[in-house]
Amino acid sequence: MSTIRSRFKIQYAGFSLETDLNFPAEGVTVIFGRSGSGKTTLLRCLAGLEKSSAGFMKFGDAVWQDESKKLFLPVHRRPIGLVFQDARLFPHLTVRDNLLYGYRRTEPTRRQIELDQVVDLMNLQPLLDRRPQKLSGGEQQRVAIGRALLKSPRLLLMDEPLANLDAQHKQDILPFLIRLKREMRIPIVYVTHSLSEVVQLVDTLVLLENGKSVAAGPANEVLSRLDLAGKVGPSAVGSVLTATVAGHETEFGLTRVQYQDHSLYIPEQPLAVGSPLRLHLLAQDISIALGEPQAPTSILNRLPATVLEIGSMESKGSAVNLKLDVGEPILATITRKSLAHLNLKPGMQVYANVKAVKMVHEIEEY
Amino acid sequence: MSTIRSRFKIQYAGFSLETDLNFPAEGVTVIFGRSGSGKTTLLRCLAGLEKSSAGFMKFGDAVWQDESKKLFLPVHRRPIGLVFQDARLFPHLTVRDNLLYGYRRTEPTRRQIELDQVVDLMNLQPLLDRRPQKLSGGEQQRVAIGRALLKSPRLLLMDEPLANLDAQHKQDILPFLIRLKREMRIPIVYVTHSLSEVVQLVDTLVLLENGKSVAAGPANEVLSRLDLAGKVGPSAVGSVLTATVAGHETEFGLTRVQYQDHSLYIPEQPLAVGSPLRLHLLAQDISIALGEPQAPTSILNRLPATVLEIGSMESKGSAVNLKLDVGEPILATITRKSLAHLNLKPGMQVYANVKAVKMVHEIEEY
Amino acid sequence: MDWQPIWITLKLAATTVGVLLLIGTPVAWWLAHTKSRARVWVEAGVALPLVLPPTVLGFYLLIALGTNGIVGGPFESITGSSLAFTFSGLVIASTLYSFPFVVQPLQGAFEASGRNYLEAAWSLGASKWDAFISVASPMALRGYVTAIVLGFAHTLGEFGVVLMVGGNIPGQTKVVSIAIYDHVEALEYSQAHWLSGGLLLFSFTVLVTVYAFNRRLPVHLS
Amino acid sequence: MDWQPIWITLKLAATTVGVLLLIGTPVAWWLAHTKSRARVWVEAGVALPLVLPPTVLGFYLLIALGTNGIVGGPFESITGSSLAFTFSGLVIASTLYSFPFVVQPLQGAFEASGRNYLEAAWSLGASKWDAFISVASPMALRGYVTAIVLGFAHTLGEFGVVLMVGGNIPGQTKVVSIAIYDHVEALEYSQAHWLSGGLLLFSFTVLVTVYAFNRRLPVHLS
Amino acid sequence: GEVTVAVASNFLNPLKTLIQEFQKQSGHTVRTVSGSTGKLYAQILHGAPFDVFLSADSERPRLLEQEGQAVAGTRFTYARGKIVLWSADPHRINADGQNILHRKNFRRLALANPKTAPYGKAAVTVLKRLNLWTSLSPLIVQGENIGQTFQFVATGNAEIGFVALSQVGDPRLKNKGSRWIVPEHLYDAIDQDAVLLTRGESQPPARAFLLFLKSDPARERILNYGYGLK
Ligand SMILES: Nc1ncnc2c1ncn2[C@@H]1O[C@H](COP(=O)(O)OP(=O)(O)OP(=O)(O)O)[C@@H](O)[C@H]1O
Ligand SMILES: Nc1ncnc2c1ncn2[C@@H]1O[C@H](COP(=O)(O)OP(=O)(O)OP(=O)(O)O)[C@@H](O)[C@H]1O
Ligand SMILES: [Mg+2]
Ligand SMILES: [Mg+2]
Repeated sequence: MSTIRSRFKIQYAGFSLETDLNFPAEGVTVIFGRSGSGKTTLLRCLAGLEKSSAGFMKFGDAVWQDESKKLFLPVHRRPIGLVFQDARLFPHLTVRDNLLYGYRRTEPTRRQIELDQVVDLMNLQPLLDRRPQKLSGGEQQRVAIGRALLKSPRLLLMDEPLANLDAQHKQDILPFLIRLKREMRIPIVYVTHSLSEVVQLVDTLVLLENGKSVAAGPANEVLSRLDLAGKVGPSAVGSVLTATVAGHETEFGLTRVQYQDHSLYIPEQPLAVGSPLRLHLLAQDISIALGEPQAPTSILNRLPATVLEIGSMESKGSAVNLKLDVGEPILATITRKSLAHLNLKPGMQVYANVKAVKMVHEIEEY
Repeated sequence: MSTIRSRFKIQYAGFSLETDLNFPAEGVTVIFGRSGSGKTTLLRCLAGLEKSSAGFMKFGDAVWQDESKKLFLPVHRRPIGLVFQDARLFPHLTVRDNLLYGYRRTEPTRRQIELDQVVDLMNLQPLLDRRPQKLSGGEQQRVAIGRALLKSPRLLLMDEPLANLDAQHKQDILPFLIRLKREMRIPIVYVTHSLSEVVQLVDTLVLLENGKSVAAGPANEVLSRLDLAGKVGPSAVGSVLTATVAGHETEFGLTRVQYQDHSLYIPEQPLAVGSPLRLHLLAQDISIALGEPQAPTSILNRLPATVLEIGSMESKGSAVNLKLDVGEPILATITRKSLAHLNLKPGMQVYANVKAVKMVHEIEEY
Repeated sequence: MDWQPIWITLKLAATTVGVLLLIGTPVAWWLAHTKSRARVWVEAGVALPLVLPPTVLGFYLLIALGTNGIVGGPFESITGSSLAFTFSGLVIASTLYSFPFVVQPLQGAFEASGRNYLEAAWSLGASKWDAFISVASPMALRGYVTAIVLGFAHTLGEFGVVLMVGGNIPGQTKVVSIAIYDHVEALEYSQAHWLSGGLLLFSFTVLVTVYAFNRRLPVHLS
Repeated sequence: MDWQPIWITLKLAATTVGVLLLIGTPVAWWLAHTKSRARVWVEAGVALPLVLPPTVLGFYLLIALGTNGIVGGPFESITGSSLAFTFSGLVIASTLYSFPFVVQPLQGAFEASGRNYLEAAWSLGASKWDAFISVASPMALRGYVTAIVLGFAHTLGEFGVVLMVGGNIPGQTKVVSIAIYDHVEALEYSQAHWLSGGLLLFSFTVLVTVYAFNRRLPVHLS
Repeated sequence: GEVTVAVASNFLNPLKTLIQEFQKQSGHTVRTVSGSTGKLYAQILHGAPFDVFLSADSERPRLLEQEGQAVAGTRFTYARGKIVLWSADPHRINADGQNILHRKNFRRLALANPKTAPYGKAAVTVLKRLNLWTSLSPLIVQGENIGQTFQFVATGNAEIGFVALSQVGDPRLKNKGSRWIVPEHLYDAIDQDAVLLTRGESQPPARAFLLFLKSDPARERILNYGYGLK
């Protein structure tokens, strides 16, 4: 598999970035960390906007930077699309000309996307002839994303592109990012401080702390590491399962998927029966039962599971994380009182219940 | 009760704001709407940064603007604190001097908060001597909030102040905003596109659409209106219940509260037994069961409820909203399949199950 | 070496720059922020003194400031002393002539920093005046440096206007530029070279110092 | 009325502004973006021609550009024609003299727009040159307007240098400013008034037009 | 007492030596203000604080008299300008300077602006009387005043030029370059007049200075500087 290999070292007064990363040149790599942890700085290094003394970066087989050999591909020669944290729309151009700026600088044969498509997808029609400075914060950000896409980049670098967008616009844009990744097979490096925003997207996760990568790897693995649970925040701890489409219940707007021996329901997906598909389960959305419920409940999804490991009880607060085995390890967050009440121990057989509606935002097509 | 009365009319090419609002001059009023709906414009009108032709605004008994009488209190004479969507830190001042800018312009007798407090609360110590332009996006935003607070305003206006902050920093700052509101009794008008961010805070909710207020009133009422559910987004639909602290289970980090005849567990709160307290229940965190579970589960909270109303089935998608009566009306989101499966009808007796861990972020002290 | 012209020159340049800043700042501010339709007219008017040859401008100023002039006449009848051929007259003339060099950079700087930071200052309780002093001015510091440098240098080198209005009176209105000119005219080339060289060296030193200091200023708008 | 000086003046001003923009732009760009320590020296050097009285500057230029001068000598031996007393010589002299008025506003404009938008342009595939043309220049449009106005006006009004280097040759180097000056000296006041009035009116019209257009430009940085 | 003398630039250098002598004799101090005649004239009209005006022509003093800015009857010719064809090159001009004008083996001929400078006007007359005006006028470069004209020639930018004899008669330039002193019949006399200004009327030192200017030793010096006298 083709990868993006990079090594950077940047020194500021009071802050230093030192990373050595190797992540796949496909799918979405999320760089996650607290405010000030160096996410933007790392992204700028990848884009070629910061020259680090001992930098190295290789995209697939192409070496973009190797300071030991004095090699440095300048930004404009890198086939990247970059979305800045502040939108940086050109104030002297209309929205249309902003959008077309990179497009016009892309060889026609290399273009993979057209203005109309982007305008539709980003809902930009009413803005096309406006000036950027008269747009609202979220409108600006949508234009900035569109502008980067229209360059038909081979690598998309995005710095908190959705931070200023409302839930609805996020929901409008996310599927497009998913399609980008799937149809155009364009790898995305996505910086965010909010994992829940991208939990639908993430394949690889890099956790930054104080300029250092403290964890990096498949999102699945990183997210289900009990020791990191405290770092990613309650709304992100979770797991990724791979399942297959088993059928559709169109009357209810649901799709039935097969995971191991079990059927699960998720909101309807436009996928053929047999398609593979990934499910994101947030730890806090899973509840534990010791047996089958007698009375009917609204919870559709129930997986038999074995308790593998119980998280640290040291931390104060009411919650504790469990690692369960449902074929693969998944995480569940429950109260310590429930832990005591259910008297859970490693090795016990339990049921993990997941509300199907909660999977609306945690679903990703493959 | 003292209120903030306002009426504005602003006309831009392609957009017009027209609002007539009356909300309490205490607690947190959230102005919520999609990107481009006019939130920032409304906030600017309240601050006195936009002069609208037929504007009117009254804060408690003080008339700040009445264009019919040519009355307009200039921005700097209004006792407001304003946090801009872009931080707008003064580039020629250090972080410390930025923080102290408003403080120094506040009469000593009117000061309610000191630099040290704000520095502690916003975690700004390492930044004090830095220049704003070298701060990361989130760092800038924290300084901007601190700067506005240090003016000891009588009304705090915030434009998406947390959009650039990570979950941890949000969690650090939110309790402080709650304390602001409670201890300093300072009313806050808070603009956001993400209701879940402020669901802990909100007392009054104003829903903007296309420059018009489509709903305004106590958050409780607005949020539990079934017809608005589609507008506020799945992560915000919910309800607010008032309960009383009944006891603490410190060993589990839990507090037991009494709601009507029922006991509920929430993460431990530093409140005396008997204190009143509000609970936020998100509709999507509630599952429905027709009877008591036989097998023990990790769900601690269970409320008997009567189905009041079933939301529109027209919308496509898998989810449907129910209005339940648990003494007060609350909303629950379930799949349409579950609705059919459980054969729910108005008037049926059911149980509403709520995971306690899910209440961590939905709790607010009164 | 005759130090008097040097002293007078420095005094003139410093006074002129002072007056220019005092008058130029509000004008530049107004130009940067107004939406009035009068704006372009004022803007054009400010640049206008540049267009006339200095001697000709000086000639008209002489007429205006002289004993019978529309400015000089009333001034003389009130104060008893004339404006033409005095240091005050020189200051007025230089101010007019160097006006655009001060207004333009200031206006540019004020426009560049825009309204956003002012809004922030107002919201923090600063009156318009306070916000101007504590936010707009320091943010326009580089504009001020440019304005001062251009204004000062231009006044140093000024000649035609000064010669006409000032009358080249030793000890009163004879400035370095005229002194150099006189030396050249009088074929005293070596004195001219020395004086020119000195002026250049002095100016260069001042300029380098100013710019080096300016470099260290923390204000960059982006 | 003698139109020749007017025509020459306009030609001189236009050519000079053209040359100034051509040379001034890279210098201003370099000054705005370099971190080199040489910067302050260049910055000071740019402002230096301002300091000398025009006639004196003209005198030194005459020496430098003349048949035996360090510039004029080589030029003459290569091209066979001299620089002094020619239109080319005037352009060189005016360029030098008006240089700071073009560099300073451009530098200010380039500094104000900063690196951020350039980074955006690069990331969208624009080379440094392309980004300069398509982003930095249009964003600095107001700086360009100021530079052109100051440069043009200053050349119009230029006199001392032009007189010295140009030799006042009718049809070649006799510009309006000299013509007005001649009228004043020759006591032909009414001609002087007419010519000055015409120059002012023309310039004012041009300036108002330029500024009105400038006003309508969409570029504001904030 | 003190006296301020406004003097046409071409006479500044001779005046300086005259002043030294006058100050020694009388104990008065003299301040000089030099400039072009046109400029000084305009300034006097508008109230310049000058006591005595030494013009480069006779017309401006006459006009001042008419306009009441000068004391009637005090005007007299203090010097008569002579023009010389001069080159910085010691070999360019031989005894009969007309040759070079006829042969035209030069590229630039400098003279002062005939409109504003009396020496320029005289130079034009010379060319006209020699019937060279039409053929030479394309080669002419004009200095704004006689000082600038001199610089054109002194720097070699104009090979030859008509300048004031007083300029090349300056002791510091004695015998530099080559010259042809233009015969006086080829141009009308350049009478440089002095006049007492109304401001100096009540000032004895001003009158004393004018008297001194008429004295023999002063006239001698003026002649030495290359001026003629009436
Ligand atoms: N040019 C600079 N000079 C000095 N320090 C800098 C510079 N740029 C960034 N920093 C510092 O480096 C650290 C990392 O900054 P960076 O912008 O990469 O953070 P981030 O993770 O993107 O944060 P955020 O989520 O708030 O945007 C911060 O502490 C910041 O103050
Ligand atoms: N000065 C202006 N001139 C013209 N149109 C403007 C101006 N300011 C805002 N608008 C337009 O008014 C609308 C409302 O803008 P506003 O900034 O209030 O939106 P918002 O709700 O704050 O959006 P966001 O969440 O994206 O910040 C937008 O369509 C915007 O383009
Ligand atoms: Mg960042
Ligand atoms: Mg907004």
